[in-house]
Amino acid sequence: MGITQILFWFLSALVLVSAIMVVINRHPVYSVIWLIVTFFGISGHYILLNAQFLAVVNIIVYAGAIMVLFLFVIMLMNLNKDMEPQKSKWLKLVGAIAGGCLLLVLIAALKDIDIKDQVAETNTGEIGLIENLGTVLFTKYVIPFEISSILFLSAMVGAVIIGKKE
Amino acid sequence: MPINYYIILSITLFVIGIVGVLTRRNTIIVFMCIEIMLNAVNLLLVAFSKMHHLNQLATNPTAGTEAQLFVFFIMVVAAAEVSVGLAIIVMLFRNTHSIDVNFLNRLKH
Amino acid sequence: MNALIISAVFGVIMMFTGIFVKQKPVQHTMAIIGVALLLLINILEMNGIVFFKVNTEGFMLFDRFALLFNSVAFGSTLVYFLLSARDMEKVGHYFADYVALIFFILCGIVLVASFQSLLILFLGIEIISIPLYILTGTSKRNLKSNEASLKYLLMGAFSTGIMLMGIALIYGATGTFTTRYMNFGEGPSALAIAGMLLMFFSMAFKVSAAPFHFWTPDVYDGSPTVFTSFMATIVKVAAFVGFIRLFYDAFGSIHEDWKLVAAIIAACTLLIGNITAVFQQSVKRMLAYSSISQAGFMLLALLAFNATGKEGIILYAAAYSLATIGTFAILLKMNDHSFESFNGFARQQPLLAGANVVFLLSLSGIPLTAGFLAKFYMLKATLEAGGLMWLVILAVIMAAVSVYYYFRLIQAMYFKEGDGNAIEVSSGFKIMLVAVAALLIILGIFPNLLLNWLYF
Amino acid sequence: MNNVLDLVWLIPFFPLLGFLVNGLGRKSLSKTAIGFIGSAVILASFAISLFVFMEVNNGNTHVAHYFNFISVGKLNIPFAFQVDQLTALFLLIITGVGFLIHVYSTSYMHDEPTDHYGRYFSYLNLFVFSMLLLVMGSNLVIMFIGWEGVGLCSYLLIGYWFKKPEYNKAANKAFVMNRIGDLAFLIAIFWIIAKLDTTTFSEIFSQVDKLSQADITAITILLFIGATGKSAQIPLYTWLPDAMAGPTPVSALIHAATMVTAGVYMIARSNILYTMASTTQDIIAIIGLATAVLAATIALKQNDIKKVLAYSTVSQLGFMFLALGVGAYTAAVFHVMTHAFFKALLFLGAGSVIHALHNEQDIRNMGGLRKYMPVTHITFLLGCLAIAGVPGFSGFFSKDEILANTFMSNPVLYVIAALTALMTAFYMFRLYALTFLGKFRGTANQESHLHESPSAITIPLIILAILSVIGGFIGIPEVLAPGAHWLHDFLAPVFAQSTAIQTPHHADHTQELMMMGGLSVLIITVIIWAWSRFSKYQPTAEPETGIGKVLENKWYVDELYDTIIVNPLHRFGAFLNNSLERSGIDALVNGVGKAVHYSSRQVRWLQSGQTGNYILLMVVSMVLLFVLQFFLKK
Amino acid sequence: MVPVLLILIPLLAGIVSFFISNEKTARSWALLASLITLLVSIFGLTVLKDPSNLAFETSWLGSLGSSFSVKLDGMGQILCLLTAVSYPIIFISTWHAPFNKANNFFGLMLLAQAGLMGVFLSMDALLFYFFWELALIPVYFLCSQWGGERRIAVTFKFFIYTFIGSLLMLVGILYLYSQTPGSSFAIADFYNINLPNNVQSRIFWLMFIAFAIKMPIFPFHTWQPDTYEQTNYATTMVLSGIMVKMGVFGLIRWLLPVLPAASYAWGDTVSTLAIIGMIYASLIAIRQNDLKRLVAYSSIAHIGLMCVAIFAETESGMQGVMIQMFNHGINIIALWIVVEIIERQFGTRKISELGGLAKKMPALSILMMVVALANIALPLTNSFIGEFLMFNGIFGSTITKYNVVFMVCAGITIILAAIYTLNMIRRVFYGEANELTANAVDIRTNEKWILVAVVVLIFVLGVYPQSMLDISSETVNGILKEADITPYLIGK
Repeated sequence: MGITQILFWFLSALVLVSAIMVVINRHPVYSVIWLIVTFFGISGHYILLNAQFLAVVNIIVYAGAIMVLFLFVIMLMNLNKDMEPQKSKWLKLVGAIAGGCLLLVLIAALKDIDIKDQVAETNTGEIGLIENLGTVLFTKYVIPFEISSILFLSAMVGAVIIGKKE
Repeated sequence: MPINYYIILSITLFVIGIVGVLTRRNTIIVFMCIEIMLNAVNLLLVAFSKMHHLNQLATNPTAGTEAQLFVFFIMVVAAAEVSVGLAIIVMLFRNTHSIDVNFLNRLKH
Repeated sequence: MNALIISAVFGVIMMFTGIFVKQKPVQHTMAIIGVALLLLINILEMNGIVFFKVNTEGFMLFDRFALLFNSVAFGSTLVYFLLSARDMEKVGHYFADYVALIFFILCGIVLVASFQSLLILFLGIEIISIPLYILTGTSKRNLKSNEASLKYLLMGAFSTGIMLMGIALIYGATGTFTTRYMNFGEGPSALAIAGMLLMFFSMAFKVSAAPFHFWTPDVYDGSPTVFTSFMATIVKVAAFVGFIRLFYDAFGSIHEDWKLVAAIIAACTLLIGNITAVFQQSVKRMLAYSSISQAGFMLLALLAFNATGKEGIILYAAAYSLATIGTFAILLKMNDHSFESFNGFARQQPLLAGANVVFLLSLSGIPLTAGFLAKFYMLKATLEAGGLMWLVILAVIMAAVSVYYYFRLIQAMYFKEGDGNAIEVSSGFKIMLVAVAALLIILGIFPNLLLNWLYF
Repeated sequence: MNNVLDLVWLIPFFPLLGFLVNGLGRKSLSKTAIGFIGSAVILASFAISLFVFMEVNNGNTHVAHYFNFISVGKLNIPFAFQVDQLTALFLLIITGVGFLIHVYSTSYMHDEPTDHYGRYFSYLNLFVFSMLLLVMGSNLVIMFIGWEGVGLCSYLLIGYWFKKPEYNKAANKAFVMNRIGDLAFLIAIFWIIAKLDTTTFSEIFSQVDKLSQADITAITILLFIGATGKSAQIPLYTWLPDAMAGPTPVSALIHAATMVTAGVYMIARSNILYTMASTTQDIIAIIGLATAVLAATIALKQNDIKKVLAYSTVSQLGFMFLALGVGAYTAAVFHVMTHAFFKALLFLGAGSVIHALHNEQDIRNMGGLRKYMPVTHITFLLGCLAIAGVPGFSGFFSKDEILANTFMSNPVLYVIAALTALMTAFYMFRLYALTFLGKFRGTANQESHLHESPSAITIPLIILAILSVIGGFIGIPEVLAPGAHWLHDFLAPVFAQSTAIQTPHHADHTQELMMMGGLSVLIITVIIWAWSRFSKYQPTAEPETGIGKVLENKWYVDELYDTIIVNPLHRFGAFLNNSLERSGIDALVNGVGKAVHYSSRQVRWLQSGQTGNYILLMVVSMVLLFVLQFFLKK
Repeated sequence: MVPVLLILIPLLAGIVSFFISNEKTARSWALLASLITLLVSIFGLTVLKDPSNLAFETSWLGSLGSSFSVKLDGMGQILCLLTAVSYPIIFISTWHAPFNKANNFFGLMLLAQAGLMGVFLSMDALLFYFFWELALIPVYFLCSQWGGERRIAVTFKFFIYTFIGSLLMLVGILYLYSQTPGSSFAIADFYNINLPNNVQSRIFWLMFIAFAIKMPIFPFHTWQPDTYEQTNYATTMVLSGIMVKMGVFGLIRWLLPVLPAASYAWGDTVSTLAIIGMIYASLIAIRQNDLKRLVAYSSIAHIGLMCVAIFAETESGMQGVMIQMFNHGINIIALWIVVEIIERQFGTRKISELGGLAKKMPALSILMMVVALANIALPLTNSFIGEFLMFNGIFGSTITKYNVVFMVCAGITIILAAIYTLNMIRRVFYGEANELTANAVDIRTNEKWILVAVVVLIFVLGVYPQSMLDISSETVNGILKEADITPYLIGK
């Protein structure tokens, strides 16, 4: 078991555990913190897969910007107390069972796929580098890139409309 | 790493997100769980990207790039969505002083 | 492509108009000019006159189907603006911004109608969805509007997650996002099937097909009515066109694998949409359920997987959008949304009532209206697909059920005595409404006026 | 127009004209004009009928074809009249007796308001028109038109006094019972069409050999059922006594002289079919005789003057059918003729009595009218003698011929028939005696108004009386005067086909004479007995008991029909209307609507308003669909 | 040209009528339009008999394989004539009936006429369906807006019921269309489809139910008495006089020749249903106390007979149906006129509350008598011809083993018809007048003359039916040829 494997298992365990913590933690702020841990774990995976650009973006955008936004909103609402009313146990159970079933079904369906023995290249492979991705993004992918600007515009307008006091 | 591991990891993560959506009442946490789902997808896409890259190395050296760019766009969209979403949550909170999902039941039947 | 650019540009223009031009009539006119221009440009493009030639790198394909649908969408939007723009002003202070958002949504619609890559589909859907979350919540003091907005957001984001997982799995199976390169081989792998199903579910969510329809009644009911009108019509049929494009282009080769699921979902949608609508006491909510039931019919086009289905969906889009926009335009003038408020309406506003009857007849699929031919195409397509007689019969029985709730409105307008619920409408509105009704009838008699565009 | 007989359309045309003129002009014309028109048109028809009769007697029989009534595919039904010996004879009877009755009516109905008077005559004319169509039709369909037409007129005239509910009920009963027969008649027509593609008599009779025995039996039985309706045979006879609700001249014309003999005419017309269907003949003979007996027994105990006559009519009709059943077609037609004379006479006489007594019909309240109404009395007596079959009178000849033929066919039937003839004599003279002999038993007021009827009434009586007396001489039996049976010779061409295949059996003359004589003696004895017994009749308050009560209540047949047919029908209708229709079928239809409504109410609970639930439901559906797709689908 | 005019005149006149504000003008306009239509229809039978005038075809929905193809064949002639004749009768007889918003009323009436004409003239399945619904929608509005207390609910039931039927028919049409060689809706192509028997059976029921509801055939009939009871008279006349013929017509033109094997296979079942319905309706009619419901049930019985006669597939039966469709139409309209007069005068339709009208209203009584006699098919009235031919056809049918049983069971209804009709006459017209009817006045001139006209028609057709039989004989033979099941039997 090489270092890659060890890292993979460690990061996977980290991601899953922290994700579960996000779900089961009653305190919103703790949940946010655990979510950030999850994101870091995933970024670790990206690095493992030699997708450095995404790893960086993930940390900057998600763990940095988005999670701060979340935290900020939670603080703004003063929700740091444990004030979340809990769903009834039954509903929780049913929700967990439904999710479990989905997991079971998906895994049962996908466990024997024909590509299961193919390998995702780790450590090597140049495509994940900023240089390569940037070239493609600004040549071939320029149109989606421009289009995403429309998305941002609309999100901006929207946030303004919604956020502005009347 | 065998791609199967990534598939199972991602799906598990994805389902954890779904379970979170199903079991939590706090709107913000629900929203965060959706982010977990998106991240599961991102991870899977990157893994597939590297898998296809490896498979098609001979014929197409840039194979797999599109998936990583897709992940980039997902992040972009997620950011936009979060900004709008949080704005809406704040607006609701201003009106009702609650972000309990179960509280949203004026509209029914 | 031109329409996409113009639409985005107009979105920006409207944003600035909102800041610099405070006169509502000017904003109003700008909006109408914008859509009219869009429509014009699009029609020109259909006729081969292209102003900006853009290399889309295979991300999009502006074929006749896409362009024709764009025209229908722009045309419907024009009608929508003409009929309901004034009501938009009543929702909040940001008329120009609402219009800007609608222009952005139109961008999304163009994308969804013409995508060749799942990336564009995803972006298109998000460009449609995000402004809609906002428009739903624009009535900021209205708790129902807030609630609808948040519900829509949560469920929409959830379904986005589902869709992305689907896209990821499909990418894993095929190694590409481009629909026409997708190759599933002889027996599609479980990965592909799972991805395809997940995409199916999320698209079903977007078009509010049962059992993924739950958001629809609540969101449509909670939104400001004027935006419900837009959401329930143009946006919904756009989602359908995207749905059809996706499953015809990308998953056409594994048609047999999604036929059954599609049939079940269509049947569920027809059943739930129609049956639930029967009991509704509010016209607005009834129309929400009716949009679900109409989605059930449109799903038949998807299911049929043939040229008739594609033709039919265009006609259905036009017929359904125009009729629903018209009905909503009248509903917007009413003081409340109950059936009772329509009592005696015919006596008071014979012209509006008459037009409304045409809309409702079209929605219920009575001959001589476009709605009939639209349904007719759906049934025809399904029969041509073969082996789905049961679904066709279910569909027609549900169409008869739909008559029940549409005609309740007619009964209220014509046969019940009302206490006058006096409403004021301009004569321009009346003329416009009658024109829309006439258009529905013309399309109902000569559908080829529209459908011929698909071919020559 | 190559045959003078093409003009026969004039015969029904005149009554039709009279119907239209009287019907439309009933408010503007005077009573005199109405009566005149009504009678004159019949007289005109009678005159033409006489002419036709002469022509026919000279051997000129003809089918006058006017236009295609119905022509569909191979079936062609022309509107055509056939004139032959049988028709000619009936034409004379109908127009002749009809004319007399019209004349009689001008006086009898004179108290009616003018428009009703007009209505009456127009109905009467319409009846004659229909009856003429019936006997002149050259095919079954034209005959059927007349057949139903006379039924309609009978209905209209029975219910002529429409203000009396029970009269209307009687009218309805008559119509409906006739309809039952008519249905059978129709089926017979269809049967013939199905086999032979024609309804024209000549074509049917020339192709009888194409019909199988079963076909013939079925057709003849069906036609006979039709006849039982029209001619009041068991089981459809009960309408006729009730039909006495109509004005008396109507009873005379329709329910005695003409319409009710339509069945006889029809069977005589299609004699060849019956001759070939021995089973049917047996049935007819038995039913005819049974009807004769049944009606005679009932007549014994009836107290209404018209009811007695009505049952007597039924009984006489039974005799005619008996004759038909034993293949004695001539005898049947003969009896039709003589019966037309004497029964019309009796009815008209009864009418005269009723008229004089101001609508008193109960013979227990009459008596002693002899001295007040001499003409009526004498003519009535002659009628009674004729119907009783006293030698020399017309009834004797015709009845004797029937009995003789019956005897040759089956002696048992003969005995019963002879007994019935005795009963006839008894109840007729009971009637006569109660009415005309003894002392008047009515009120003083009635007595003071008693008078002989006017000449418009008495003259027809006299004419009919003469005919009743001498009418029999056209058919003197072989035993008394060989070769003197004019009627037999006259009608021979009509029955030629049957005669050819009938086995001729001649009883020995002595035996026949003995029977004739013996029976005559018995009849006279019975007459004397009845005469003496009832001329001293005193009304008693004691109700009838035992068999008398049963007879007085007509064997309870009406009650039986009510119990087993009419009431169940009504109850079943009520059940269908109240239960099955409302709570069954319609409830089912409404139930579907309610079910949709109900499920709508229930399904909308799914729309709980809780986002969590929505997503849960979505996830569950996804799981289910995945399971379906991956694990269940083949 | 004639068929186009027959559709266009009422259509345009109807649209114009909506814009006439004056009630009298609207009435006169509608009457004028209907008279012109009648004239055109008569011209079509006489001076313009040339086949080139009687057919019209132009492309319409080319891509769908449907064309605007209308033709006035024998059956069309009869039914268009019925429609054309009925409308003036209806308009004149209801001349004095008050209609709130008369312009709308007459506009809808004329639109319905256009739809009916279209149904009878279409030679294209899609066009047929179009007109089928076009006829229904105005009637829905007519019934719902002008009528009795429960009209809205009752009409709604009727509408949905009929609509389900027509949609099922649409599915059937669509299926057949998909089976035509060149994807065409033309009737000629429909006649040429050769489907396997089991498929035919399925399509047969889809389409039959539509027609069965319209006619109506037991057990799909329950909408009818309620609707007739609640609807205004003019509309009831259209409904019962003409619209029910759409079902009969549909059977003859679109079912029997298109699906011969299924019609053969299911003929007995359908006939049995129809006969059960006939007897059932007659028995109920005997117990009816409401004049309108009585007429309604009587109509069910009469229509049932037509259905049986159609499935007997004989020339005689079919010709009987043709002429009877016309007869039933005018007879029942006359019956409604009479019932309307009674209800208007006495405010009730309850038989038990009436009585003695003959004394007070002699003209009405006599006319009613004639109509009632026609209703029970007395010879020399028009119905006799129809029923005679139909019964004969049923009896002579060679495609069913049960022809005799059918004929006899169906024949029972002529007895039952006599019972309920005459009972009704007896209880309403005869007897002594009661306090309600004591002050009755006889009918108005317009009603009198229109009834006289109907009565004349009744007799003319009863005495010289050949004039009408000649019109339809060619069509009937053509249809029977298409419906011939011999090829299928050989196949077995």
